[in-house]
This record gives sequence, structure tokens and C-alpha cells, in this order.
Amino acid sequence: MIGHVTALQGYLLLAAVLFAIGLAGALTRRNAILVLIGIELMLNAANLNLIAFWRYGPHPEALTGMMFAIFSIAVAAAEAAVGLGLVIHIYRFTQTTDLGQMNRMKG
Amino acid sequence: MIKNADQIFVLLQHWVMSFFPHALQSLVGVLLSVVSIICVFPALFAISVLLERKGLGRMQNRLGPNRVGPLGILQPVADGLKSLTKEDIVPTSADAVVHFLAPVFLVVIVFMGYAVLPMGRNMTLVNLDAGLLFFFAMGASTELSVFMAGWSSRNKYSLLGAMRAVAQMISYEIPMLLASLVVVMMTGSMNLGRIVDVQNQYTWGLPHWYIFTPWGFAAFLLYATATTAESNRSPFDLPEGESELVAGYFTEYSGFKFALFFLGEYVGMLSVSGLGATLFLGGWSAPLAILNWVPSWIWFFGKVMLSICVFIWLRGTLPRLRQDQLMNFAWKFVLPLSLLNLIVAGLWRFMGEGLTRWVVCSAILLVAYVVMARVGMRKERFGPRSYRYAE
Amino acid sequence: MQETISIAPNVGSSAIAQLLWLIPASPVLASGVIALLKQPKRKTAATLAIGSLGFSLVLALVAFAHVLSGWMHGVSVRETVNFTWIRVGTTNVDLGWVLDPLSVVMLVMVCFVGLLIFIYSTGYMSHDENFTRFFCFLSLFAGAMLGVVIANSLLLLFMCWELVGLTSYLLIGFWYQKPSAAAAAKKAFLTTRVGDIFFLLGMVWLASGTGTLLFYNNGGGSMEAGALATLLGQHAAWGLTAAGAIGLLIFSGAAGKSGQFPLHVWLPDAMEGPTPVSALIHAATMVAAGVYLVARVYPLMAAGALVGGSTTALTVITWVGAFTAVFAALIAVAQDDIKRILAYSTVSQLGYMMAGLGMGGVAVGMFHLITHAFFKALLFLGAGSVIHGCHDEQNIRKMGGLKSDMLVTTVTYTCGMLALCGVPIFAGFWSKDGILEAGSHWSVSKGPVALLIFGAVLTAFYMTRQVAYVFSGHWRGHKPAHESPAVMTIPLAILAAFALGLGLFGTPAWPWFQGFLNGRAVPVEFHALLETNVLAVSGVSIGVVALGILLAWVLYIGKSPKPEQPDVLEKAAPLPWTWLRNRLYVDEIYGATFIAFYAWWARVADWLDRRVWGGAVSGVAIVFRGWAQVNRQLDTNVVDGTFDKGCEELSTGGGLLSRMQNGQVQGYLRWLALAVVVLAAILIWSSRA
Amino acid sequence: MTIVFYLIAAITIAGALAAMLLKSTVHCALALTIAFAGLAVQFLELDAQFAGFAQILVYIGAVAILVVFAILLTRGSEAPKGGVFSKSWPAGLAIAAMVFAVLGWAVLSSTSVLPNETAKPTVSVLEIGNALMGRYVLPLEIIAVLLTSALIGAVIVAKHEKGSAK
Repeated sequence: MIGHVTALQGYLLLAAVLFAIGLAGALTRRNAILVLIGIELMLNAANLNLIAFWRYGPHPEALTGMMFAIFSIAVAAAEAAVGLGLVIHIYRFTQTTDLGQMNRMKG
Repeated sequence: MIKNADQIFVLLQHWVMSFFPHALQSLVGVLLSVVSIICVFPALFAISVLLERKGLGRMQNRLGPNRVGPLGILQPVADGLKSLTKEDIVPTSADAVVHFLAPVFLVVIVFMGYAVLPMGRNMTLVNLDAGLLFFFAMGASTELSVFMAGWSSRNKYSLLGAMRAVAQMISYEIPMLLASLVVVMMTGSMNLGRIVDVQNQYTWGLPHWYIFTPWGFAAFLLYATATTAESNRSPFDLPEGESELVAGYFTEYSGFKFALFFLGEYVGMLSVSGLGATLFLGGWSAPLAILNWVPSWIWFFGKVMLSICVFIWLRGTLPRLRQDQLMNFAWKFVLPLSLLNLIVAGLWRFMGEGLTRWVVCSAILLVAYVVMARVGMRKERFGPRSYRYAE
Repeated sequence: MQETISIAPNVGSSAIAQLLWLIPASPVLASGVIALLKQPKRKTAATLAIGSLGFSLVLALVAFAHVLSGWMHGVSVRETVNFTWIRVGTTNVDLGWVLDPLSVVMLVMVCFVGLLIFIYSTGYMSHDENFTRFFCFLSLFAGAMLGVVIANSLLLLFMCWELVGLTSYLLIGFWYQKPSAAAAAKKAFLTTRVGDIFFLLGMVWLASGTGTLLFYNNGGGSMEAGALATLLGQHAAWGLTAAGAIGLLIFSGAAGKSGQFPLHVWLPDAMEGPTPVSALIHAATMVAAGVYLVARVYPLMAAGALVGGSTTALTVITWVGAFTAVFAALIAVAQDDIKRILAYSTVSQLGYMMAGLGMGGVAVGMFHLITHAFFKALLFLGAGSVIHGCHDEQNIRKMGGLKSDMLVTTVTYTCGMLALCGVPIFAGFWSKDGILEAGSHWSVSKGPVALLIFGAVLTAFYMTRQVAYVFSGHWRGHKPAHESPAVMTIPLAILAAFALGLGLFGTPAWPWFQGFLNGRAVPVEFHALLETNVLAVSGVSIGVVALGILLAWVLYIGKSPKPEQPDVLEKAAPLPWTWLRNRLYVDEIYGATFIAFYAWWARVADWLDRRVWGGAVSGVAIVFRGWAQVNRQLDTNVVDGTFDKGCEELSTGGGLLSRMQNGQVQGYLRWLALAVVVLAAILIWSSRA
Repeated sequence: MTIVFYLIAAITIAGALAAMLLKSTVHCALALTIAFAGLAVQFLELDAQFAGFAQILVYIGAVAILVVFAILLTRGSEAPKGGVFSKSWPAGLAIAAMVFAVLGWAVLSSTSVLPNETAKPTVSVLEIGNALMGRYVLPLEIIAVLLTSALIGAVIVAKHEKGSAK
């Protein structure tokens, strides 16, 4: 099955796998930080997609894919920083990073 | 003749490659240069260790190592043998895998940094277009190995040491980047070879090195301070502060892994000074037009050894900084100055030739330096000591 | 929408034409003011009424002079003042008044006779406590009558006509305490109302046919050639043209008001009212209104008639008139009440006028109307003073020998009687002679003339019988009679003078009245009297009158039989006498037919109303109550039930949903991912090649 | 499909799986760095040098360190009391599998749509600089503002209150 897959599809599949793994982690892990890690993975999978499409896209010279990737890397970094800051803050109040107990926001 | 001497290594490489079939030739070429780097720089490491111990001794009015070999020249060989034969102790509670990986990861990353440095005329392993970015990417990864080392040994002191080292390295990474950014801005490319070529021109016999420009000189100073901190050397060697933290993040290491850390540190220092040379001192270009006949790589290695001597000199003279002083110095003095330097470089670029831009730029920098030093640093100096006890 | 009355005076209408409306207006205004007065204000009421009628008389005389001068110059004056009363949609309803010989003659007659009767009634009603109310009704009546006379629009005429009907009801029922008076008033009002319905039908038909109700409107009026031509074009039923049919309908209205054959029953009963009322209304004016109406509408009826010929409408009028004349005269012969005899005599004379109109045209009829107005008013007022004198005794068999006590009344009364019978030189002779002469020329048939001649005999007979009973012989009452005061006898004297002199204006030798009415110049020619035809007719009439008087003289004069003794004629022919005494059972016939039918129909309507409609309504009510019941059931268990259950479902659903919001971040993420998967699947699946 | 791609893909997937499955959170963080490095090499494979080095610099240099710091600050490194995975992990796993199935299906079923091989684009840093300063200057400014605010935000959120106990 893998045989006749084109190069681009290879990368897309790899990105899909990474995305799925990230999502699985985010959904199953109890530790908030690991959920954040899962999210980081998902973002990276997206970046891979962007670069893959840029590389095999019709107008590589337009650099759109690459630009997007770079900007998304920057944004992901900012997001990670704020996310982790929040987790640390929650930890300071509730002495736990277990998502199960962080349900004060329930409806 | 001179040309042959200059290109001696390149010719050697091509000569060896000629023995192999065409397909393999590029691979063989790369392998050859990699092997040569891996041999040359540890040799330099040995020399610099010796130089440091002899130099420090001299600075402290003592002889330094003179037992092994004539004038102690073989001392590094003895150290090397010692570390190889010493027993490699791994603490039981340590995290074995990470413990083992930390030094390996460190050395590998540091050596990869050399791929882009132009040792001589067309003697760069990989002439990357974004060479500088590659170098800094490698520089950024070393912090992780430091942390791995500190954390895996499950030792509170080593962990503290690692935390301090990482914090320090992160804090000084930004000024280092910004200082080098100025050079990139002026040359318009991140390709180190291109940067050296731009500096390799001469007017009235004097080279166009960037250090001879106001913003260049300021950038070089900032770069120097940042890199000394980056490689945990001399005034900023708090992580290995023997008196409090025993040996910092590599206390639990012994034997060859300890040697590796040592090697990693010195090779890091060499690579950083090599970059400093290429960015500000014109890489392999001769100081004077007339000295051009001397092979380019000699100039490169000469400048590197010169900066090593400065490192050693700094280590011998300056007292160790306190952690908060170190951080404040980074965030409140070096970083603003480097940002200002960027602006001044911009100004320099758009003011036409002639003396005016020399005067204006240097004036701005001097005024900023004096103001920052006087205002920024005063209240930090002798405030009352405040103690916070660990919980 | 503010109604605007736009006076559209005709070009050249003279000042008096403009002011013509004041004549009816002043009596009406007077009656308004009197109505506001309190009862004891007798003097002011009387002066107001008489003053206002006097003013109208003066104006009427001025108008008469104006028309006369116009006539003298050979111009037949006809000035109309029309104005738009109201605007209904796009059509304008116009009213207006007209000044022409016909109306001005009537104006003068009504005002003059009215004034005399007003003066007379101040004496007659002096000891009545509702004096002011009486005068208020009288002046209201006078105003209405004058309105009828000057009206140029059939609608205005109809309005005043109704007002006259109302006032006659009020005046007949003046002594409403007497049940018979109230019943008589009601009877009068209802029977005239029957006539008025046909009048209304005719009016509506005329309006739709010609588009306007104005008589004369510079060529546009309904009586002018254009409108008549259109009406002639339309054919109504039984071979009548539209003009003829409308004419007959209007004539039936007139018959109602003037007491012609089928609708005459109310007139004798109307004697319940005070005598001046009878005199004013049932002798001179109101009954004359019907004749005046036919005269005014004469062009309509005569439309299409060949020269000298007659239309079916006119023949009908003539026959009705002639028959009524004889019929009433017969009944009058057998009456005992002094006023009832005069009432029937009026009915008979009106029959004469109608026949005159039918055969001879407007001038003949009108001349007899004017003369009759004067001497009939004289007779009624005379009867009034007799009753007053005999302390309200009305039965002639209880009177007698009054010529010694009430000399003036006797003299004036006999003048009136002679004029009525048609003794030569008196007014009656000329006017009746004119009618007979016209009748003799009548081309259609000689029947009506024969009837009229026989009627003349009867008239002469019953009048002399009455005079004989009342004045000759000896006093049979229990209290001696006394002469009426001057205020009553003077009007009698004046009227007597007129009864004498008025005939001269219409004699064949100098037919001034006919000429005046028809707008012809009239030279004086005595030889006209000697024309064979005229001579023959006057000879016949003189003979007839002499025959009647001789008969009555022989039977009754000087005999004054006992009240309880049967009348001479009764002994001679008991059966016909009782028929005639009971007024030929006309009332009873009506009672049996119409009244019975009406009562039956009322019962049917009541039954229908209670059973049929009532049943339907209660049925519907039942249905609705049942429906309401069903509705309540439906509402309580079906609607509420479902609604409550629905709410429960909703809240449980809500509960489920809220459980999903349990604060678990990963739970949300799971749902999110699931949604993404579903969406992506749909997207891909739908967009596959 | 070059052998290098397979090799690197394997390493990245291994790193990612380890990051998600390992018990010790620090090990997860380190596995994460391996995955990042693998990705960086993939970027280089796709001739996006700048993106690759940026990936290394940002993710391995900064984010990994940040994660590790966060773990230490919240004492994540000690053994967690309850289980590592949340109670309803099968549901999460199933959903992740479904997502992968959908994505895979999308990729595989769209063979006709995707563009075919193209020549290797040579991208110089100069071009990237021009692009950044030219067409993408607005996003660049916005990213600058975003990063500054994130910086300040993170500091405010995470710093000790002055008077608070710890």
C-alpha cells in the first residue's frame, strides 16, 4: 500500500500520524503539561503539512508555505509559554497538575 | 607557491578523493574534512588546557604544571590518560539513560557547530546559506544537554547547578544573537563565507574588519561578554562554583564522561571564539594587505588562540559574579545596549561616507554606555543582603 | 362634511321672489317662539301668531301685485329660486321655491283665510287652558301649508306635506284627554300616511326617471318639456306611460290628504278637533293641498294628451272625483251632527274639484277650490259660533229656531249655504258652473257630468235640510242660545262678503281668474254669457239647485220635529236611510278587511318570531355551549398534557447536556475531536470525485 | 520515497510515541525533543533550511527547555499518585484513531488533486528576508506584538505574588 504513494502523500501521512499521536496524548494523559506537549506535537504536524505543501505546491517561490510555518512556529512558542505559565499558576493554587481535578469551571 | 600553501588542505582533500569512484567522491570529501575537524580541535583543546594552566599559574605568580614532559607540555596527555583510566561511577538513583546521553549529546551538538565555520579560503565544511542560524541553533541545543546532565544525576546540587547554568545560557543567548545580527544586517547575508569576503578588502592597507567600526567594536565587546557567559567561563562560571556547588551539573560524572564534559566546554569555547573571529576579526583575512601571502588558515587559528588567551586572562583577573548581579547585568545592561547597537548600525548604514557618521555613532554609543552604567547599575551594587531560606 | 346651501337664484328673479321663503318662515318662527312660552302667556301667543300670518299676508299681496303687474304686461311670470340642499355622492339634491300665478293665488287665499280663522279662534278658544299650545300648532300648520304652496321641488313639497299631516294630527288630537279625539287623530294620520306612501313611490319614480325633483328649472325641471318627453318614452304597466303612472301615484297621495273615495274615512272623524281647526284644515287649506298638488303636477298627468283630449290619468281622476262627490253627498243627507254634514259636504266638493281638474284643467279646478275655501270656512265658522252659542251642542235635531237669537250667524250662514248650493250670483254657482260646463265639453264620456249634476241636487237638498233644522222652527235645546261675541261674528261677515263677491272674477263673461292662471289676456265680453252652450249649462244648474232647495224646504222648513222622532226621509225609506246614517259601512268594511288582516298578520309575525327565530337562536346557543364543553375537555387533557410532558422532556434533555459540561478539559477536547472527524468525513465523502 | 525519509519518519514517530506514552514526564519531554529534531530534519529534507534551523532554535532551544522548567516547577518529575492515563483513555484513543483514519483517507483519496513532483526550489535567506519585509511585513509586526504580550503575560501569570506564602 505504501508503495505507490507519492512523496507529498508520504509527508502528509507522517503529519497525520504525528497529529493523531499528539491528539491521543492530549486526550489520555492526566498531567496538564503532557497535554500541552501533545498540543505542541499537533502544531508541529501542521507545520510539516505546510512545508510539505509548500515544497510540492505549484509556486514554491511564493514562499507562502514557509512563511506560514515560520509564523506558526513563533505563535506556537508564545502559546507554549503562556500555557505553561498558566499551568504553573494553577499548580501554585491547587498543588496539582492533574486535569481530572481541575474542574472548577464545570457548568 | 603561496597559493599552494594557502590551499594545501583543499588540494590534499582532492588528491585523496581522486582515488575513489565518482559516486563516492563527495562522501569521501565530506568524511575527510569531518575527520580533520575532529582531530584538530581536540588537539587545540589540549593545547588550550595546557595554556590555561600555565597562563593562570604565571598570572598567579606560580609555575603551573611542569612535571610531565619538558616544561609540562605533555600535561594534557597525562590528564587524558587519567580520565580514561578513572573508574566511571554512576549514582544508583541516577537516571542511567539520560545520565549517559547528556555528555554525548553535548559533544555531538558542539562539534556540529564547526560545520559552518570558514577555517580558511574555501575551507568551510558546508557553505550553508543560513550558516549563522545553523550555528546558533546548535548553540541553543547545548542548554538541553546541560539540563539533562543536571537532572539525571538526581543530585540537588547538580540540579541547582544545571538550573543556574540554563538560566544563564538562555539569558546571554539573546545578546549574543543580537550582536551577531548587527553583522548580518550590515553584510546582508547569513553566509559566514560571504561575511569574511566582505571584510577581506583593504583600504590604505588596513582591512575592512567590522571591529574597526564603532558599532562593530561595541558589538564585539557585547559578543565577547555574552560568549564568556554562554560557555560558563570566568566571571560567569557560577554553575561550577567549586565553593558552593562542588562541580555544578557534572558533579556526579567521573571518568571519561567528565572528560567529555570538559572537552565539550572547551570545544564550545573554541567554536564561539572562531565565530567571533569570522564575524568581527575578518575570519581568515590578513590584518594587513601586505601580509596576504601568509596562508589564510593560519590567520584563522591565530585569532582563535588569541581569543582563548583573552578567556584565560579574564579567568585569572575578574572575580565571580553573584547570580542576581549576573542576571541583572544580562537583562538590564547588555541586552539594551545590543538593541541600541542595532539602531546605531542602521543609522551608520544610511548616513553617507565621511567622518560625520563616525562621530555621531561613537558619540551615541559612548553616551549610552556611560548613562546605562551609571544609572542602571548603581542601585544594584551594595544593597543590603537579603536572605531567603529554602523551604 | 359641512353641508353648504348654495342659493342659485335664477337670472332676473325679482326681489320678492328672493324673499318668498319668508312667507312660510315667519309662521314657523312664530310657532317656535310660542312653543317656548308658558301656558298663561295667552295674549303674546295670539299676537305673535296673528302678527306673523299678517306679515306673510302682506308679503303674499306684494307677490300677487308683482305677478299681476307682470300678467298685465302680457308676461306670464314664473320665477324660481333653486339651491342645492345636500350633495349625496355625485348627485345634488336641489330644493327651491317658485312664484307663479298658481302659487300666488293660493298664497293669498291661505294667508287671508288663515288670518280670519286665527282671529276667530282667539274668541272661540278663549276659555281653553291650552290656548298657547293651540296657537303654536296653528301657526306651525300655517307655515307648513305655505311651504307646500310655494315649493318648486316635489321633495320640499313632500316635506311640508308631511309637516301638514303632523300638525293635522296634533290639532285633531288637541283635546287628547277625549279618547275619541286621540283615536280620530291617529286614524287621520294613518290614512293620510297610506296615501303618502304612494306619493313617495311616485316621487322616487319621478326622480329616477327625470333625474331631478325640481318642477321648473329653466327647462331642466321635471314638469318641463324635456323631462316629460323622457317620461313619455318609458312605458309602465297596464298601458300607462311612466308620466301617467307617476301622475296616478301622486294623485293617490292627494286622494289620501284630500279625502277622496277610498281614503276619505278620516275626514268626518276629524271633526273631533276644535271647530277653527276643522274650518282651517278640513275646509280651506289642508284638503285643498291635495287639489293644489294635482294642479301643480297637472303637466305630468296631461302629458301626451291630444288637443282637448284626455289621458288615462285624467280620466281616472275625473271618475274618482265624480263618484266621491255623489257618494259623500248621499251620506251627508243622513247625518245629524252639524259638523259631520259639513265634513261630508267638503268631501263631496273636493270630488267636484278633482273632477273639474280632470275635465277642465287647472283653472277650472282652482277657481272652485278658491271659492269653496271661502264659503266652506264661513260655514264651519258659522257652525262653530252655533255650537258656541248652544253651549257645545252639536246635534242639529236638538237645535232650531236660532234665527231669532243669533241673527248675524244666521245671515252669514245662509249666505254660505246659498254659495255652497250654487245659487246664481253667489261664488259657488260660477265655479260649479265652470266645472259642469267643462264636463259637458269633456270628450271621454258624459257620465261624470250626470253624476255631478245629481250631486249638485243632493248638495242643495242636505244644506237646506241643515239650515232648516238649525235655524227655522223652534228652539229644542234646554238652554237658550246666545249670539257669539264680535270677534267671531266679524270674520263671519267678511267671509260672507267674499262668498258673495268672489264669483264675479270667474264668470264666463269676464273669466279673469282663468286668464290669470293660464297667462292669457282677458277682455270683458258680456255676450259670452249668452253663448248657447254656456247658457244651457247654467240653465241646467239653476234648475237643479232650485229642485234641491224646493224639496228640502217642503220636507223640513218650520217643522223642527222632536229629536227622538225619526227623520222625514227615514220614514220614507228606512233601509237606505240607515245605510247612509251608518256611512255606508265603509269603516266597518275596512275594519273587517284591512284591520283584520293586519291583526292576523301580527299574530303570524309574533309566532314566527317566537318559534322560528327564537328556536334558531336558542339552537345556536346550545351548539355553542356544547362546543365550549368540548373545548374545555380538549384543553385540559390534550393541550396541557402534551405541554407538561414536553417540558419534562426538555428538562431531562437539559440535564443530559449539562452533564457534558463537567469541567473536564479533555472531555471537551474529545467532543471537539469527534466533531472534527465527523465534519471531515462528511466533507471528504461529499466532495469525492 | 528516499530511505532517509523513512528513517527520519520512523525516528520522529518513535519520539512522538515515547513522548506520549512514557511514565516519567521528563523522559516524555526529552522524547519530545527527539521528535522535534526529527521534524527539523524533515524540513531540511523538504529544502526548507530556514524553517528547519528555526524549528531547532525555537523548539529544541526554547520550548523544550520551557517544558522541562514547567515540569520541575510543578514537581511533575516525581511519580504521579494515580495512573498516568485518565480513566477514559480508550475513548481518547479511539477518537484519535478515527481522526487519523479520516486524515489518512483524505490524503489517500485525493491522489488526483495533489500536484506532482516539482523541481527543488532554491530558497536563499535574502529572499526570505525580502518576503518577510515585503509581502509579510504586517504578519511580522503582529507576531512581534503577540510575542511581546505573550512574554509579559507569561511572566505576570507565573511570578510569585509578593506576599504569598511560597
